[in-house]
Amino acid sequence: MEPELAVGLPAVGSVCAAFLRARPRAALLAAGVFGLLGVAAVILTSPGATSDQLGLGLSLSPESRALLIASGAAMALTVVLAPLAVERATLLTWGLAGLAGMAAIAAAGSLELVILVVLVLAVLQAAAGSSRSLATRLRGPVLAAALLSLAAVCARAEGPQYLQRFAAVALVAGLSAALGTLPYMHDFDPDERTSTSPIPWIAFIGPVLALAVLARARELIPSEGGVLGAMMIGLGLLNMVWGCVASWRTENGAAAWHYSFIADWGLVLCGLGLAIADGQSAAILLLYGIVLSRLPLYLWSRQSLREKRPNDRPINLLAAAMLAGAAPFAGFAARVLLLRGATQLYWPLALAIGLALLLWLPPSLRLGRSLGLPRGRQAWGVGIALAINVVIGLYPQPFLALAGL
Amino acid sequence: MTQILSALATHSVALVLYPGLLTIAIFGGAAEVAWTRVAKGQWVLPSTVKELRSPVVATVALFAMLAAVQVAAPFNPVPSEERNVIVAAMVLAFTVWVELALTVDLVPAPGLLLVIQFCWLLAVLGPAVQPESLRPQVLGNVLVSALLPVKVASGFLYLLCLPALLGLWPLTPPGERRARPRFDAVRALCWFPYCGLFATLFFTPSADDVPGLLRFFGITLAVAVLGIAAGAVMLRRGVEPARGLYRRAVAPYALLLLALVLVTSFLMK
Amino acid sequence: MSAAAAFIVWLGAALLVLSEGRRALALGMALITVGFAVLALAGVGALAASAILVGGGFAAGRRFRSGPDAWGVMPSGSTARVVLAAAVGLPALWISTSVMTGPGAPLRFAALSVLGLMTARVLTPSEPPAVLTALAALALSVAAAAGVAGTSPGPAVYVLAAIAAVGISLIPVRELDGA
Amino acid sequence: MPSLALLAPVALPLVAGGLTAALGLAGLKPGRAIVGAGAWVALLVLLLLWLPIRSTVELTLGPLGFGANLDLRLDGVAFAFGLVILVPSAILLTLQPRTWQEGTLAALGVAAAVLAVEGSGVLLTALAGGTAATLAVIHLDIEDIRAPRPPWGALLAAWLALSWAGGILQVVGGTAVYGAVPVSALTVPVFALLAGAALMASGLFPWRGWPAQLWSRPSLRAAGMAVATLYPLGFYLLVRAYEMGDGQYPQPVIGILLACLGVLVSLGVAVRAQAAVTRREYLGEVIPGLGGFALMAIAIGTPVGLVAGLVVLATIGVLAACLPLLPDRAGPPTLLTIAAAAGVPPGLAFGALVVALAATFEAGDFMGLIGVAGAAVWILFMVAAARAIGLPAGRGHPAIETFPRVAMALAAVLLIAGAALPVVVTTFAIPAQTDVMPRFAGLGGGLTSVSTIQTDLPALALFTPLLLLGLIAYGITGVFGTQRAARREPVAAAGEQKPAAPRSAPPRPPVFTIPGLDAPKHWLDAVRRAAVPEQYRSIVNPRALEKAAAGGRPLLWLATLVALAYAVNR
Repeated sequence: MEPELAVGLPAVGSVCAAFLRARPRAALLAAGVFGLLGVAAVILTSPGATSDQLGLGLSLSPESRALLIASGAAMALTVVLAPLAVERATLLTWGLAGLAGMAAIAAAGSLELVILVVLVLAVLQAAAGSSRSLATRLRGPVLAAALLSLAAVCARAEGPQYLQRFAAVALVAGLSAALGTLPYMHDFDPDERTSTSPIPWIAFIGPVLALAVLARARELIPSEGGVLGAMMIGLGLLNMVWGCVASWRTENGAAAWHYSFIADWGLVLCGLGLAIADGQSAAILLLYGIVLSRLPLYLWSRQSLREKRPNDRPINLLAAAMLAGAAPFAGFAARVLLLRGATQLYWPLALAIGLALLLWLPPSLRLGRSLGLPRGRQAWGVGIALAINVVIGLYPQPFLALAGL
Repeated sequence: MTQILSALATHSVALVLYPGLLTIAIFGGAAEVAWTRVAKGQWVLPSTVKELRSPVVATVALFAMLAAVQVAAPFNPVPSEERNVIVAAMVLAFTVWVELALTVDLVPAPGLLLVIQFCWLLAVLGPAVQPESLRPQVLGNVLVSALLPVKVASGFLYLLCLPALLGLWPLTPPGERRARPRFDAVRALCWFPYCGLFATLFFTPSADDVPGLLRFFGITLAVAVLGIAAGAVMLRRGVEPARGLYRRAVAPYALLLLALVLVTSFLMK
Repeated sequence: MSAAAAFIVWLGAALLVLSEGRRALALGMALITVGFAVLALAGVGALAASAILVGGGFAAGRRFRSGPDAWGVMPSGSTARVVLAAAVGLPALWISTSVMTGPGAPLRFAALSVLGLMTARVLTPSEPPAVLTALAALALSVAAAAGVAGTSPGPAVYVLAAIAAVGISLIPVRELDGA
Repeated sequence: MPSLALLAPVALPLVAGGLTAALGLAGLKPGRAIVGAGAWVALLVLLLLWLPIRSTVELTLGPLGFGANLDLRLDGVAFAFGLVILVPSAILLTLQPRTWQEGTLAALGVAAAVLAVEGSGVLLTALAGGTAATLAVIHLDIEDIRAPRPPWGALLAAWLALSWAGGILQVVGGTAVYGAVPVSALTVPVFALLAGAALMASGLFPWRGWPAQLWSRPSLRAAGMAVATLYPLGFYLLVRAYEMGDGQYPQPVIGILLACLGVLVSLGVAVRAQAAVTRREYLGEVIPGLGGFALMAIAIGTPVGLVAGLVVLATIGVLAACLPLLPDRAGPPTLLTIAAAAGVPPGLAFGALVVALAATFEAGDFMGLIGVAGAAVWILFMVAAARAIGLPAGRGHPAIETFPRVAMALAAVLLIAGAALPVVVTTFAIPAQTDVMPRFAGLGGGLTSVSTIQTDLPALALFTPLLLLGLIAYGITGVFGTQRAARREPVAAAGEQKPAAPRSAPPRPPVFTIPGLDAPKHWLDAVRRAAVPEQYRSIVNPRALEKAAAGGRPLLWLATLVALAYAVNR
């Protein structure tokens, strides 16, 4: 199957849902059908096969395909088990738009296509309206687009070697700006709706975007892999420490979740920066964790955060363990791989990462409590998210194989 | 099976008769009577059987039996390779504290007693560090000149600690309110193990014959007499000199011994 | 010809940075569109140039029809923006001509100028019409930047950039700004 | 039995936990029967797997995906530690009442702990051990979130450190499978990491670690399970390290250091125990104290030491079941338990500790001095035990979770088992020792005595008559009858002239106090109280820092971009 369908079907689903806003059931049905077809198209797409029907050379890498499937699953999980108060059709509209964008990013044959999709997604999200000003909402993605474009220019232009290094800097900075990690954190309003907040960038679109950008980076600046990796590791460590400490100490619960995503991205950046198989595998596992568990948990914690009713039930503690990357959750396996990868590269790095890993626990306990007492669908959702995470943690092999690792 | 039964019988005999309970009772009874004569100026014997029928006495008797069979007494039915100085040392250490289980008031100056016991333990086990053996008769047999200083110093420390461990010093428990001198059955049970262990560790083993038997018991008796004499001197000089002796002399001396053990081990390595 | 086109692009970008009114914004967008179309015609071909013209033209037209009816060029307190326009233009010129070597310096200058100036426009506090116009221009510059490579990127990127520019300019500017 | 049966000791508690959870979710009350049965059957399977053949059984199930294979191995070490984990777990799960959530978590914890010892490589052990730790912490928090529990961070750090050690072994030696790690791969730094993980996992520190703190909880259901499943795992790593090092640690000095640490752990315990205010406080120190001795014995590096250490661990295993079942009131169960734990002859602990101390002397190279220190600490430990008998009971835990007769029976077993020390050594410890120290000859002595290099401990021949004599002696003194009548400490009630300790005994002073012992606590408090002086708060303002980082200010972004560009072109 061609990647165009993987882009087109969710996009059509999203448009249908938007047009049928007045009839939520019909919207839900139409969007659901198209969404499922879209995910099926992703699943049936042969990874690595290039489609040139539109003259764009679209192709899905195995990693991107795996994360697209995970994102689809996460969306299905959050939509099906969304708290009743949330309008599922709206969630599906935005989710499918995001999924279409992600599929486009994943399939894009050039960095320019990725940048254009990012711009469009940013504008679409900004168009939804929010308490933040338009310029503020667009800052991060626009900077990302500009930096990635600059990177492309620097990488392609003839000139001294340091241009390539500048390209590497721009790529890493652009990626960071798109994700909203340090030092390019997006402005976060705790009271804002999730769909219009920076969360979709860091938790939903980000994983596929990062893989796509790095895949393009390997083609653009093959000689500067070391510089690229070093910067990513450096930023990764910075994000780990800052994300954990801020998530622990910040006053607002929703902001704590935002910082926790940043901390997880620190690990991912380290893994991707290692540029060896273990690092990649660790990053993929962590991205699975972000998409399939941390994001749904965040969504389900919103109500409890608003009502300010933290809880210490078993499920909260299990969620805390999952968020902290304790065994047997996926985070632990990822950490094992990360430590091993860092050891292969430079053992003091593994020591630094190992020490930073200990920072996860206090914020995770806080976040676990912030889930409140999930009931009904929400409780099932939390349970399923935890179960998925345990399965990935105990037996990551098939999930890594799906990503071609 | 026969071997097991035979071993059980042999060890039972050792525990109950020789050098176990019976020997302990005879030797200890005599020593205790002699001590009360010296210390209190009168002959004191157990007045009632009830005095002896105490769980503390029973426990100490069990421990004393176990310690006694570890000594290198001639004709000891327990084979030489089955004796262990750690068993003797630890079991004897237990005897001191059985009364603490009853009430702390019955143990005089427990902190100081503990320090003394540590010193005594060093005297018992220190000489075993370099020979790397725990068989009592092997330790007694050590005559290597390089190890002799440790052995002699340890023996001296053992003797210094003995009066305190046997309760021959003038320190009395805070809860002690008896005016009438009594026969201390617990102490009586400890005389032979302590004195016999000294004879085992610091003298060459006696042969399994009558002269050997006489030699062993002669040394053991001499140690008991020495202990009684030392206790008597302490009693005459009072509580504070005794306390001072152990605090200011014995403990630092034990530290010196420890250093000596270290240096000796290092030199002989 | 290319150099003039590049200069026109920079001029358009500078006008976008310096203006608040719809007329000036539309003119800036139009200048950028024309400049990039000329450069695309030289580098990639007519299809790419047409796509740029259509996309950019649509964006300029939309901007001309919505927003405050004024030029609003260099309102009070624009000194910093003037400095910015020059500060981005001069390094872009230096980099594209001196640091980077090989043919296509005008295209590099144009792309770098628009990237820098439009990003600055979005990052500094701005009204939604200006932001959306800057984004449309940015989309075009992203496609134009693809032409920096020695090999032609093909017209598809330009078509997509044009679609993006059209899509961005279709967003209604009302209700966009937050509370 | 097919090798697939190796899964059973892990799978059975897992299934039991799952079943309990399912019934609980369905609104039924599954009770303690299912999880108890799961643990007992797992224990039975373990025995059936090992005892008939007494040789290693392996099961290979392929890679898991993070460098570890799901390969199980039941050898002497796995059997020994499996018993140490499963016996107390089965007893506690069967007897103590639990909610279905607690039962589920406890059963899953048992499964994880057994998997940790059955795993054939470091990484699988790390995953399973980490899981057991996570479950134990959650179990403890569910029971009582305000009560003391192991610091989660320390446990996480321990298992992460082990994972890292496994990773290094794979990178350096190509494998982290215990039996296949090249000796050269187990370098001093790797071993240090592994040992650090072991010490943290079992809380083996001279200060008051989590195994002691757990006993001050109002309820001892989760505490017992946590100690039963987590505490042996650290020792397991230290034992397996011998296998990786071909029977020895990378450097002899490491063994010496660890042995010294073991003595220090016990010393710390003994010092605290002799100053305990309540009996509960003392009982909390029992397992850590024996743990210190076990560490000392295992670290000596000789077969005798290892065997002794394993037997001490077996004692710990039984005590882990005994202590939570013990009522707080004084009485024969308490007395017997304290006696068994303090190493009173002819108990199992006594025999094991004698062998352990003998091992230090026979190891040579100044190790005898460690033995002297160990003996001194044992005396102190015993003084504390004697004192503890007369202490006030302390905070009581619910009577419904206590089983005095079972506790007394377990303590009696420990006291009687001294005579069976050779049997324990032969069936339980020597197979483990020969697995990890194949180059060394096993201990002799058969089923009647324990032979070390220089001496024989005729446990059967010596301790059996002693036991009989003890029974006769206590029978004559009337201890048994008086105890039944008075329900208080036998020594206090048996006709001594001194008045017996009253039911709520008055506080006893510590045997000694060490000045400056509270200093670290004060320092920690001072550090906790430390705050930035008012006049400097504007400089160090975390909130402002957060605002600056999260504010999305373009100038800051530009500055970081320039900094990055400068950094890579420096």
